[in-house]
Amino acid sequence: MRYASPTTVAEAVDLLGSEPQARVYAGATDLIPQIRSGRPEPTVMVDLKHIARLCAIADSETSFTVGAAAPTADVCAHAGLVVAFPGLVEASSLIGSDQIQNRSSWGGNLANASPAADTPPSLVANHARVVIAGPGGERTVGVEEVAIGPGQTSMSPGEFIVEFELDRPPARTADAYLRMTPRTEMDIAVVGAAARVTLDAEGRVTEATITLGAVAPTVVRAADAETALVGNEPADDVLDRVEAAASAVADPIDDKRGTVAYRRKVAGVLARRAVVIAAQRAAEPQRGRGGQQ
Amino acid sequence: MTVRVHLSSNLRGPTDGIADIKGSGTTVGALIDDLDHQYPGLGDTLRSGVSVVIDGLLIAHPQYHQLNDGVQVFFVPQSAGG
Amino acid sequence: MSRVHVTCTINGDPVEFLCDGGQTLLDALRDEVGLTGAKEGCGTGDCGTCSVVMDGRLLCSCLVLAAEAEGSIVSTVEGMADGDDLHPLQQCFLEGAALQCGICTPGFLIAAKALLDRNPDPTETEVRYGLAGNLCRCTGYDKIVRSVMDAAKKINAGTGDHH
Amino acid sequence: MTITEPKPSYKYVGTRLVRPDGLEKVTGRARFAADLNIAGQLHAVVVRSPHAHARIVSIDTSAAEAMPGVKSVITGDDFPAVDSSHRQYDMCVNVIARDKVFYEGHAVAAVAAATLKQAQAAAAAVKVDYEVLPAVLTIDEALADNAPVLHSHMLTRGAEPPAEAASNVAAVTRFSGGNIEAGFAEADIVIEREFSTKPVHQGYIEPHACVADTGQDGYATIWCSSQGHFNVRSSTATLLGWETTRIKVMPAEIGGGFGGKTTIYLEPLAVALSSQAGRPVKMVMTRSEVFRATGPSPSTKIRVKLGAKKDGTLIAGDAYLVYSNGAYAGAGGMLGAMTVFESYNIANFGVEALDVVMNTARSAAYRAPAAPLTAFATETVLDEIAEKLGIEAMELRLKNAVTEGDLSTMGFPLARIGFVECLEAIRSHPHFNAPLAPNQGRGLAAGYWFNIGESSSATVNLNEDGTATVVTGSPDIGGSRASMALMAAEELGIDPHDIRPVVGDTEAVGFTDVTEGSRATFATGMAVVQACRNMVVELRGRAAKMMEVEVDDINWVDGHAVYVGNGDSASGSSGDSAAKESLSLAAIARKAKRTGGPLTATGSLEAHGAGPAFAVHLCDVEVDPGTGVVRIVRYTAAQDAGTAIHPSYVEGQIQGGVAQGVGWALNEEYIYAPDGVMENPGFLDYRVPVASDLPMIDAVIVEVPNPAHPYGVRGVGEAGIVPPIPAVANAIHSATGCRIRDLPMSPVRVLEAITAGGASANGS
Repeated sequence: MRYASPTTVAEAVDLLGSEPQARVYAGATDLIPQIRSGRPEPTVMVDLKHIARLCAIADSETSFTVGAAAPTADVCAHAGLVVAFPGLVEASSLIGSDQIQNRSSWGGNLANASPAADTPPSLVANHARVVIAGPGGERTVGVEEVAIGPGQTSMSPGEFIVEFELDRPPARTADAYLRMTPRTEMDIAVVGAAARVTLDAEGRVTEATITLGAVAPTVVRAADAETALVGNEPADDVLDRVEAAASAVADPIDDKRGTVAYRRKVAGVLARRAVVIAAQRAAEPQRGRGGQQ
Repeated sequence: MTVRVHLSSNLRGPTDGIADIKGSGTTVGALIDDLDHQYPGLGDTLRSGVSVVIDGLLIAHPQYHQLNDGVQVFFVPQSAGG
Repeated sequence: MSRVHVTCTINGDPVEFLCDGGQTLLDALRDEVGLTGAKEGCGTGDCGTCSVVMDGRLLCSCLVLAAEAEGSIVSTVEGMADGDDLHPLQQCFLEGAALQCGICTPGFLIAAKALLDRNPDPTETEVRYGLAGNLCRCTGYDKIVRSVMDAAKKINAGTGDHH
Repeated sequence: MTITEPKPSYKYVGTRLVRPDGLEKVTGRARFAADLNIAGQLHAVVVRSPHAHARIVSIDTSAAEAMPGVKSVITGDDFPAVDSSHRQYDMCVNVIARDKVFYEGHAVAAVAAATLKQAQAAAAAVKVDYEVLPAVLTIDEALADNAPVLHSHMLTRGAEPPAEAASNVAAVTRFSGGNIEAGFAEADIVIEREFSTKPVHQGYIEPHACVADTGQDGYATIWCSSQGHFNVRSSTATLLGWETTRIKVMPAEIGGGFGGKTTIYLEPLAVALSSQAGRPVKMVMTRSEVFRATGPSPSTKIRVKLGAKKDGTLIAGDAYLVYSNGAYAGAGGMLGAMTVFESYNIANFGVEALDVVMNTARSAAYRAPAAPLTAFATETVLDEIAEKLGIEAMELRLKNAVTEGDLSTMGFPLARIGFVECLEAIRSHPHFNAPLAPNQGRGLAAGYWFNIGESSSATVNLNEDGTATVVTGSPDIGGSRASMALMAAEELGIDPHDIRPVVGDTEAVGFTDVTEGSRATFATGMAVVQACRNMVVELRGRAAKMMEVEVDDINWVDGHAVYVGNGDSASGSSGDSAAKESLSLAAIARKAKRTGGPLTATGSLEAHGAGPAFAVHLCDVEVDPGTGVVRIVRYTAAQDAGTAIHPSYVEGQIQGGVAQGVGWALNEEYIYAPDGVMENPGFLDYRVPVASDLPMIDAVIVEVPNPAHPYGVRGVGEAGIVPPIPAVANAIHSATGCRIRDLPMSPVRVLEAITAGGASANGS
């Protein structure tokens, strides 16, 4: 097996195109254990971490661009992201230990297509887009279009995620992410819930996105819960409907990490709590200017 | 010499459930031989996986342990640990 | 199969080694370089006993390819002490009985140093979350957490003056 | 620290010496088993069964043998046949399967090659033809009338009438006392509950590893980490059919054991491979292999029924225990029977315990084996009795606690024990009455463990500079070398820093049993004390020569031979006049050549009188009513150590036991797929507690000296894991009103119980 560390996107595209058994390599927190346990090795590991664009985090007046291989530790330390997307940053911070935080990335988290991944629900809730590079050039798609099933993505062979784009949230908007794990750390979400809400001056929700993780093959958007919320203040009766709607949309499986009944119930509980936190954040005075302090 | 013997309840098969018996011997091994004469089969029961408690001391491998007059010998199952 | 030649700096010393393309940094450190301080407890990044710092980042060396170390600066537990002069964390672990069997100790020391480098005065909760990637099965973490906090005090007070 | 009796004033015992092996461990230089590399070594891997239960029809190793780098391949046929009546039959056929495999992960062959990759590739090329058999995966399945029988030779031990047909019940143990029917008839309240638990793993961080080198002379050297290298030697010899003395075992540092390294898995394979290849062979398990193929704890089903009078007096107890020890017979049920009612005076009781087998990995000892599960049952039923009678949980326990002279379940009067003292230590702790926040609850539970003695040896060598080397045969799993140094320092009267405690190999020190049963500081400590006392006799003799006085006129005081006789007898002309009154140990050591030669003394004994240890724990939890997640928010643990030789490591043992017990209570379990394949053989889904899962653990050392030990030591290694499960369960009840009787008390289970309104799976 060879190890290659291209420094440009074009070089990486060429490398991946040249050998059918080439594998993209960033954090590789799953790939290396598989190789060591005796699974067939790729012929070449294409390390994307030496491509500056894939590790960069940049922001402008209107948007953020986050490299697909930027370590989540860097995401969590980025002051702009912390202010604009507190929930997405929370989700990023939950991927593994400090050790893993230095290797894990949004790109890896998304491309693995694990139903239990922590950042995709928040990325979807924040309407993130991804730039994908491949033999046919670059294309931009909604983040929700990437994972199509457990371990499966819509990307073609030779394609890889270059970066994420996120619009700066409007005024009085904030997100939150909660997950349930048996342990406090070093665990995989049994249920995850992200919420993003925009409030009007009276505290009514004008826009809401509620997404769930680990309760279906891919991230689920709780549209009925969003509908229940929009136009209302997040009062108890409204939240009851949000909770019920989120539970109803969950379509989980029984496995070693949880049961159908448990995941369904907790999906509602966490969605409700995430909405409450997001709304509290959205109501903070400094959010009046749309995520800029 | 004669000593008093107490059998823990799992060891009383050969004595038909009797707990407190008497036996003689200068060592625990000799005592067991004597008890086996009195209660056929008790010797086998007491020779493997059995400890004794004498004067409050747990003795795991008691065969040659000397017996003094007047002591009481408690036969108990052998414990283990981790 | 040709092997990969890697040149890097480990614990301040220039080091060259050959490795297989699929070999992990942990295996290279232990088998090619001869530094066995980093241990393998799981091979999947879940226990932290293989923790090292590479180019300023705390990592599980079982999840890093050795080839990635080319041109990098790597620190392992073997480089923590300055000659006979122990790092305050090492001293506090000894005095605070923060190790029982000791297999997790190198990983904890490396992770704790990375934590204190980033956050010199952590709360108990911050220490606990900061070290959550390191498993210890002997101590119940109590004495480890106390020793890390003691070391932070020592370093901040300047009494643990150290690189 | 609660000291209940006037304690002799010790100079070194009871101090917090920096452990002698610590420097090597904080600098990364300590050598654990996998850190050893021998020139010319091969790497070996084990071929393991993918099936939980199957007959091995054939094994074809020819393809593997032909692969690059492969130097030897072995199967069960390379070892002598072993009869099912052999004392170590189970161990032998567990290390390498013969005609059948009994669990997923069971070793069937092993391959040694020049590199690990080559060995892995060759292992994959070993062709095993299996006839898959129906697997028995639960206790209910094992006991079912039509259950597939694992072992055709297994007749239930202890059955009455004697068993005639083979079954999956290895043994039945019965204890009783008083009149159980009359007892329950007299009770004002009777509560009967059922409990179930899953296998859990000791979770030591160091996977099993060894290097073996068999020379052309037929002698083998093994470097490995274990809880007992003499046992590695004898077990390996048994498997190979060798004389024990053909094997030498060098103890590496051991990265945790907790009972799991009291038996062997790799060493005979490594020796056989090395023997065949004529090269040293290194074997290191992966974490997945550790989970799948080494011994977890038993799983259980337990039913406990207790009867009490209105005033809280326990009057009757009945217990039915089933312990599954995995693929082979084990002693879980019997140990459960010996512990279930041991902490309390219950005049009328009956216990029936079954040890059963099923198609999961052979269980090994895990810290106070069996006791945490019986405590789970007894202590939660007790809690319910207290609740229903309106008596404080603490008062109920104090009222019924065993004390010196009370009868053990096994019928003998208990020696001096510290149970009541532990209860009182908790009652007087500020934690006991501290306020609780919403969704929080507090649980109290007690635990008992016998502790054991067994054989230990120690050698003390005085060096010419006046320092001492103390060699013992006990692997040091948790700091015992520091304790050995402290006891030796106390005896010899020299500074513990001048004592180097080392663990000797099987040829360097006398036979020593496995470090288990909390026995190292107790029993090996006794051997060290004995050796030191023998040394002092010798030192007094040497001093008498140097002073030209009678040995009876010499006392050993604070590291010095002190002349205490009539001054006249010391007036010889050629004596060392400067040393007439006192000679230091160093001074005597310096002249050893002239006074009779090197100063060496040994102590070897079978330690009697291991004192039982009691622990009492108080745990606060906070339960998230929306998710069922339980967090431990405060924990206080009191334990009777007899005498704490090194308080830091006594606290460490207590704190470590608590952490393991909390993991067992909340999240740890083996999860099997329907075909018996373990679904969570890694630290991601086998959830041992991480640092952020736990609070500080306040360890309160209670000291009620054990009269049988020269310093009053009781073992402390195990009792600390006994109370946490019921303490957590009782705390969850206090927080939620729900009693959970099935482990683990995972969020799924807790939320189910909360949703059901306080009723757990088997009623409330």
